[in-house]
Amino acid sequence: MEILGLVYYWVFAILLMIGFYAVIAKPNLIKKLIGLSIFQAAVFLLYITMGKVEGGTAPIFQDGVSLYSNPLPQVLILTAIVVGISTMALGLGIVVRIKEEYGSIEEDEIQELDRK
Amino acid sequence: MIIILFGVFLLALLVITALAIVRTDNLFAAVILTGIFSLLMAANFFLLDAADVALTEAAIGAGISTVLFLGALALTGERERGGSTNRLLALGVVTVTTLIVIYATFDKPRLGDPDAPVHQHVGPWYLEKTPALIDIPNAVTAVLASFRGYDTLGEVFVVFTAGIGVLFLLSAGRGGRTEEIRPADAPGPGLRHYLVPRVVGRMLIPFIFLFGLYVQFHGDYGPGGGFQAGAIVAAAVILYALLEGEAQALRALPMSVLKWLVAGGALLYGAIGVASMFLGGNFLDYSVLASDPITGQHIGIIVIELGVGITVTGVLLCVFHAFAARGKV
Amino acid sequence: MYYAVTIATLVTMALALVRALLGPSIYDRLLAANMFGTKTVLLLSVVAFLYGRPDFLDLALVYALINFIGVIAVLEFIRERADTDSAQKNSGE
Amino acid sequence: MAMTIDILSWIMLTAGGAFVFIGGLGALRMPNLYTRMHAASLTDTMGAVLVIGGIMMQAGLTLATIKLAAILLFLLLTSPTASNALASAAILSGLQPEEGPIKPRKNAE
Repeated sequence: MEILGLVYYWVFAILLMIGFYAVIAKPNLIKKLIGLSIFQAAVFLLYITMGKVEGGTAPIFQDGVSLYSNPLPQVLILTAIVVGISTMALGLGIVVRIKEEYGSIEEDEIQELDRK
Repeated sequence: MIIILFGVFLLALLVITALAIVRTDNLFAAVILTGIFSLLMAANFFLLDAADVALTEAAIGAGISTVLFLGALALTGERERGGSTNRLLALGVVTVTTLIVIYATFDKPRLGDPDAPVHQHVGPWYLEKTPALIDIPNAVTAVLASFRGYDTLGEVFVVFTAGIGVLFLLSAGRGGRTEEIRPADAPGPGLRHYLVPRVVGRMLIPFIFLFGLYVQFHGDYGPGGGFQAGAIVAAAVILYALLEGEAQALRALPMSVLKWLVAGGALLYGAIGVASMFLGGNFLDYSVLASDPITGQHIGIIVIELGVGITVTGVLLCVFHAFAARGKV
Repeated sequence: MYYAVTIATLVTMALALVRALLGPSIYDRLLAANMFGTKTVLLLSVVAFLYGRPDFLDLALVYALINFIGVIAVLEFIRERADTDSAQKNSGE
Repeated sequence: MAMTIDILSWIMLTAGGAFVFIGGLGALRMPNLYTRMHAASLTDTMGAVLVIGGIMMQAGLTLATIKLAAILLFLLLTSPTASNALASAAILSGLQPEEGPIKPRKNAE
């Protein structure tokens, strides 16, 4: 039980770094954005994990239930998901414009073109 | 206990999916795997008692994010050249950081520990005061719309700004959006020739709308609220656009209307804040909106959730149409 | 009994994920993703009852209603691409 | 009476779980896309009907049952539609179904 309670945090760390790897090592800009969304999802997972209370239930009041999980992390993440998709759309928009200007969405090719 | 084991199993699938997303060099495949990732994420949120968050992830992840990514892929090409730059260095950095973060987690409170610092501060206060001050069953909505109304206002303006940003980026250059010219005998836009999706889709669109409205206005009592409802309604319109072609969808909901929706929702939210100031309260303090403070809170929450829903719908649809129109020019 | 169904669903999810990883074509992955959606609906319904909070069925309802939009979007994407390809071929002749 | 309903719903749940599992197995083991789709969609619908039917019996006549019925209805509508769209997309992109007997795979039993 001791260790099981930590697995969620480990998965958070691993997901965070998988996303980070995509951002720093993959030259494709869309792949970088997908990596960023994995990174973001890892943070969401961390927050929601922290809000959980053993034996509690979702913070929507019901007769006969007295223990609820913490609503605050859920509020933060709920809005962050929608903000996340909007900013992702903005990022994709920028990538589309880069493709139109440079004809490529591979980072190193773009840098090559810039040097000329 | 056994639920935690289920959760751990889902987490293992989550990690495998994430690895596969990063490893594949076909972006199309990566987008489809992202859909699976989102489903797993929603299931995990649900197991962790976050019904509202899971609903949001469901509304966004099932459909809209796939549609947006595919819209971008249509414009940029789906093949990745593959390979990684500085692979060894990146792997090294990532491994070391993972180990450091995992080492740090040993000091964290265990999952579900009721004595964790998070549960000592405002969280319990919100749970305790919600019945007395706001009197709606969904504490998440109460915190979102009333206790932390400023935060949500900020988030709505971020969504608004992102929407405006996409419109700026994608409607500029190349002569902006032009009416699409097609020869009369060309296959019509959308999926008109695919009868099964078209018939069933058209049949389901009203139900999706209805369900969106239910989520919007039932948000005080169950999981739901403006963010989720906005995404669901946007999904319904996007489905219509996919089935009948963007031109038809734009005839039903023109771009000018969508732009008004984007601004109008955010304005409605702000206007409630200003109105409560004029009535003698603080900004976004809804208690003064009616003679009874609790009724005032209810009115305020319903109106600002509506504002949120309108803005989210408008932004998601604007973004969708911006990507779709860019491909046709 | 709910636990048995949950375990069956979870195992099937794992099988579908294996199919999604193996591919080989895009459509196999898409098929797996679609199966995954149905399995998630079942999982969420069963877990809502396991938790004794059946009002959370809304979540399963969302997936049941809008999960197929992703597949429709892929069909539209492929159709659009096929159209452009044939148009290019025609103009090339 | 309550006992009968309980037993019936357990049978349905177990059978549903089995169908879901078989569908997953079929999707994994079948030799090509169209046969996989057959395995996945056919048992998907059957599994869904049985599992949700079983839960409905447990829930009794409440709002939850109505929601479950709606979920079932929409699943039965959308799941075949998705399969149809998927097959259309696959054919459109040139992935033709193989004709004639399926060639046994080398590693098949």
